[in-house]
Amino acid sequence: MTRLTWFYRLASPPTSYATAGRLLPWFAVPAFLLLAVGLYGGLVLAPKDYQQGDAFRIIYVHAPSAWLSLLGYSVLGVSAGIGLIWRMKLAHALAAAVAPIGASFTFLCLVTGALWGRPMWGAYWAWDARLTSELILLFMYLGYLALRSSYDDLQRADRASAVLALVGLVNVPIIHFSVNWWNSLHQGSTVLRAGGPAMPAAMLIPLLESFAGFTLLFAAIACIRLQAEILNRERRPTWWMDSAIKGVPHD
Amino acid sequence: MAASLLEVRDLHLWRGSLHVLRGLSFEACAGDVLVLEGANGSGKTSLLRVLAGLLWPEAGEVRWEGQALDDDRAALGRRVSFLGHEQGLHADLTPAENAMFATQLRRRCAADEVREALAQVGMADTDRPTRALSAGQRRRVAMARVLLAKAPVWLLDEPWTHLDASGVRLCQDLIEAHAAHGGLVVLSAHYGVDFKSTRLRRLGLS
Amino acid sequence: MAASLLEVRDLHLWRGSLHVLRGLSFEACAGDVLVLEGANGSGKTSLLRVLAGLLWPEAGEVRWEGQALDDDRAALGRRVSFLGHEQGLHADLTPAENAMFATQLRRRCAADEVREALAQVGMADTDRPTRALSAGQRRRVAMARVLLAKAPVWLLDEPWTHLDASGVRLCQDLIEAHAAHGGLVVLSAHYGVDFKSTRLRRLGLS
Amino acid sequence: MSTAVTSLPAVMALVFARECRLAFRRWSQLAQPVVFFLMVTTLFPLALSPEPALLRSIGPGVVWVAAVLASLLALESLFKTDWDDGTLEQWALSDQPLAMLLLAKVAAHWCLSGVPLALCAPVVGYALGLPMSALGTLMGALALGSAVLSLLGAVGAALTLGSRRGSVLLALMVLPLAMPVLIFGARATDLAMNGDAPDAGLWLLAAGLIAAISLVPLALGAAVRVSFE
Amino acid sequence: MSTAVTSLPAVMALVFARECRLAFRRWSQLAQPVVFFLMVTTLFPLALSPEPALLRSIGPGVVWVAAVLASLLALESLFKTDWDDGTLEQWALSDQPLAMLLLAKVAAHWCLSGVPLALCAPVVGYALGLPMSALGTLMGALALGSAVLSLLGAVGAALTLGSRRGSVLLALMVLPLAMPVLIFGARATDLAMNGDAPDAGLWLLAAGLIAAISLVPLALGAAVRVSFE
Ligand code: HEM
Ligand SMILES: Nc1ncnc2c1ncn2[C@@H]1O[C@H](COP(=O)(O)OP(=O)(O)OP(=O)(O)O)[C@@H](O)[C@H]1O
Ligand SMILES: Nc1ncnc2c1ncn2[C@@H]1O[C@H](COP(=O)(O)OP(=O)(O)OP(=O)(O)O)[C@@H](O)[C@H]1O
Ligand SMILES: [Mg+2]
Ligand SMILES: [Mg+2]
Repeated sequence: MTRLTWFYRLASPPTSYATAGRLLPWFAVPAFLLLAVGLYGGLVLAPKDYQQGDAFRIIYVHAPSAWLSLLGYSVLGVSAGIGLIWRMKLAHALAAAVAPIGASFTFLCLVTGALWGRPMWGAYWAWDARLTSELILLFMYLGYLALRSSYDDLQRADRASAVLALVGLVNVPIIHFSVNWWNSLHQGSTVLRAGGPAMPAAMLIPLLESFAGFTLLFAAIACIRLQAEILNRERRPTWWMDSAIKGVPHD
Repeated sequence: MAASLLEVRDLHLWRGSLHVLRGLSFEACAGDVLVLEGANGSGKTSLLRVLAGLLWPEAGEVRWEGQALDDDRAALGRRVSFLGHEQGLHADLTPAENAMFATQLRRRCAADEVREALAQVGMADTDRPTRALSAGQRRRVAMARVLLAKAPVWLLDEPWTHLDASGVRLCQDLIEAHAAHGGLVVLSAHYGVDFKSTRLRRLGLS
Repeated sequence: MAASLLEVRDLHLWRGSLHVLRGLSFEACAGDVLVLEGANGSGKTSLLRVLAGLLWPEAGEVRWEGQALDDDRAALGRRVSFLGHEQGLHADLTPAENAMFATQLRRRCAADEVREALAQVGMADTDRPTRALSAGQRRRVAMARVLLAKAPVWLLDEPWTHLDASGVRLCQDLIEAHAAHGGLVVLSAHYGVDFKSTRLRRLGLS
Repeated sequence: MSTAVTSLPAVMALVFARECRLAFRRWSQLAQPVVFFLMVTTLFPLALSPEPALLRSIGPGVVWVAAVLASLLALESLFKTDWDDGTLEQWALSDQPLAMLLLAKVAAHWCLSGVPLALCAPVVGYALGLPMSALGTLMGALALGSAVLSLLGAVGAALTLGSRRGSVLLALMVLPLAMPVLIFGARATDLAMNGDAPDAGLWLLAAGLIAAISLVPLALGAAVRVSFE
Repeated sequence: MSTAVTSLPAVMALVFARECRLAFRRWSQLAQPVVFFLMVTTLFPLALSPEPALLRSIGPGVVWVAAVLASLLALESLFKTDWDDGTLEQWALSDQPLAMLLLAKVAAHWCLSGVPLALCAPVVGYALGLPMSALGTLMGALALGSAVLSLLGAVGAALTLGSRRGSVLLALMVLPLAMPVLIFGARATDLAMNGDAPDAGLWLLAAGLIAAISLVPLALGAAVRVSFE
């Protein structure tokens, strides 16, 4: 057990609260820079797509949010699992912090996709595989959030929703795979595919920048929400008053 | 005196934002009848549920025969018989069916034995479903379940709720006998714990 | 003495195939505290539910101020406040919300009044939902509900279940005071009915 | 001990407010019927095929079946908690007619599940490819239809409370009564989709609603009283 | 005080037998899912148009959606009574692993609701115009699929135990997880209907069942333990 002391120290509320605070600027500042550059490059500088015209520019929001919707659920599931198995409050706090962010990005992906679908396919919605699986992912987030909110007691909410998140985590790939088997008309992978990306650099580089930017933004929001969740869970919150005054946490 | 069967060290328990148990420590040996006393909301039920492994304390430890609670759940189950505020009886089953099932979860058991235990608590020949019993009759059946489990440790939360005077006396006798045979009884009660016994020990919660 | 407020004549009640009340007759006047006594399963709960109009007797009659039970249900509702084995509190509402709602079903009522009644039973500042209360705390809230109803008749089924000693005394005082103000209290209890009162009358069921 | 007795409408408003408070305590409960409805409609393209033409042709039916199921599922435990904890007993012992209190409870339930359902029906209808012109009718018909369904379903829920023999039989008798609602509703939507006037169906639904409001409370009150014994 | 401890299989058989006894005591609950299933499938021809060609083409999907919803409905109160009256607490305190006792309970539930559902599926399928050759596949796929659904749904039911519940919450949690079952099952039935080999879908369902049997009990046990706190 002694080898894990650093781990438990990190997991203690004062330390993790301070750590999240310290990490925040390291996420937030590059996030804004990358997003500024990436979105400018994508929305203004990049050339029009020869098929889709300006409509394609929505990809700079759409694709990163699709990625973050999945990343969010993975973080959610893994940290919920850690919290459940090792009875670690910090992990539960992280899961609780990440869930609404992931849900928002899922929603954003659906909205941008729908807006894109209108010019491309002539309808806001079609029952295509990836669309459907993204919609199901949103339902899974909503189920998780609804279960959390149906408990009064944070500790119980943590543990109950962690079970759901874990079951969900096992199911995400199965759902993805099954829905794909069912039907597909959505655009294939253009970035992550064998043989390298099929996209001119002027389009690709801003896309990569906005991927990185949105991911860092995700991390930055997660830090802020994590701090709030830690305070929420703390029964003796005197230490954070101290650290607010002295600027140093003590445990 | 034997080594302590149950050891509680510096137990801290929160329920929601309420710090209910604040550093509770005590021991109990085989043969003891430990009575938890305290006003409404002082944490008797909570403590019993911690001892039974149904609630997790935030800090401190509970050891049964030196073993921590989470080391071996099955051993805990073999050791403890629990009677909470709820009876643990299915409303659609008869007393005999209920008692039989609960007992068979733990050990083989013949119908005779069940009948005998039910007779002991005065519920011998009721073959209505439990929902058609009065409140006190249900409590009696639950007590029969505790008897039948033949566990060395009884955790009883206000065992005489709804019982009439003769029922209370009956339960007191059963508890006495269990302790005399080397069992440990931890119970909470607001009244009826003034019975003569050399084994009675009290633990005040506040 | 005033004319009898409650009159029961030759009441017969079966529950399932069990003949529980066999030709029961009694009267009670304003100012009485009528204690139903009897072993477990003797029919106390059943009788109280008959008086409240929740169970229908097979034969005999129950008259409140000379009116038969089924003549005017609304009048019965205005007259009677009932506390059964169940508390009648919604687990997701706070004590204040529960008490407020139950009272407003009967009469207009201010938040102050509710707060006062809750303080009287020692549950002043708990704003957790009822599910997060201890058993005795819930019973206290239920008692506050009875107080607030301001009905002339109280029907209380084992009112001190789960209550600690101070809670029992408190309830006894409330009952005394209610009777002294011209109310009628019919209650069942297995203990705690030895309090001094000139108004106490007992009715044995068997 | 005379006290100002509250009037029946005031008490019904009280019951209504209590239900809303219980629902609003958590936003999620409010959103749930809607999400559920969306989810059930998602089941269909997945189980059938995603072909737009096929989906459009079965669209009204799918929306209606999903709506019926959503109301039924939400109703199942309508009275259960209040019965278990003795609250319904208290209602029966208040000086207000039990039937009307129960009616208020059902009304709240409809506002909190039926109305959101009707409001989001156009979205679902759109996703299934119904033409814009039919969405208004769909919404209106669903609002009326879900009210009738809530009332009928409540009787079923009340009948199953005390687990009396035969309650299932009665519950099974309630369900067939839901069929006409479904038929009129789906037919009205279908007509609107093809550009015809859907009035007949809507009027029939409205008539059904009035009949249900006048008859159901009595049945509800009786069913709940039986469950106490 | 040494006593003969019963073995795990014996105890699971005991739990199974208890569930069956309870179910037969309340035949109402036994019949409910099947009746619901039959009703939902009748709703469709009513809500859509009864054209045989259309019905046949949507037949497999309809049967599957109805089956998914029927199992969900039946699961709502799977653990409720035993939780309320403290029985689950007693299970957790026996010396047998709680997860396995719960698994036995779910197995009994499947036998009492999933199997009857699968058994009456051919009738429903026939009524919807499915060819005889597809009915066997339909039945097999439904038997497998409803087992997976029971397991998934049980986790959901266990998770709502300690919370302010709503049946809709259960659906919200379980339906997304149920989608793969729906897809595989409906696809297998579809293939069989068109004379193709439905093996792939059936194998996938079987694989899903094995995975669920090995993973779900752990989740169930954890969920029930949380509810005690
Ligand atoms: C509501 C509608 C939509 C949803 C829910 C949706 C969902 C998704 C998801 C989940 C991804 C990530 C998938 C992956 O990486 O495997 C994605 C990526 C993408 N989507 Fe959509 N989409 C929608 C509409 C559209 C439309 C209309 C277009 C354009 C015709 C489009 C084009 C793309 C592109 C180009 C990518 C990036 C693919 C890659 O580089 O990997 N999407 N979308
Ligand atoms: N789920 C919960 N969430 C928050 N607080 C709770 C919860 N359950 C109980 N409490 C509170 O914890 C305290 C201890 O409760 P507990 O049930 O252990 O008391 P008790 O001693 O058994 O009381 P009683 O004599 O009334 O049964 C009480 O003040 C109660 O209000
Ligand atoms: N629904 C029912 N069907 C059949 N018999 C019943 C039913 N309910 C109660 N009984 C029986 O009726 C008798 C009276 O029950 P009742 O609940 O009135 O007793 P009680 O005096 O309140 O007992 P207690 O002190 O245990 O609360 C009991 O013998 C009981 O078994
Ligand atoms: Mg207690
Ligand atoms: Mg009684």
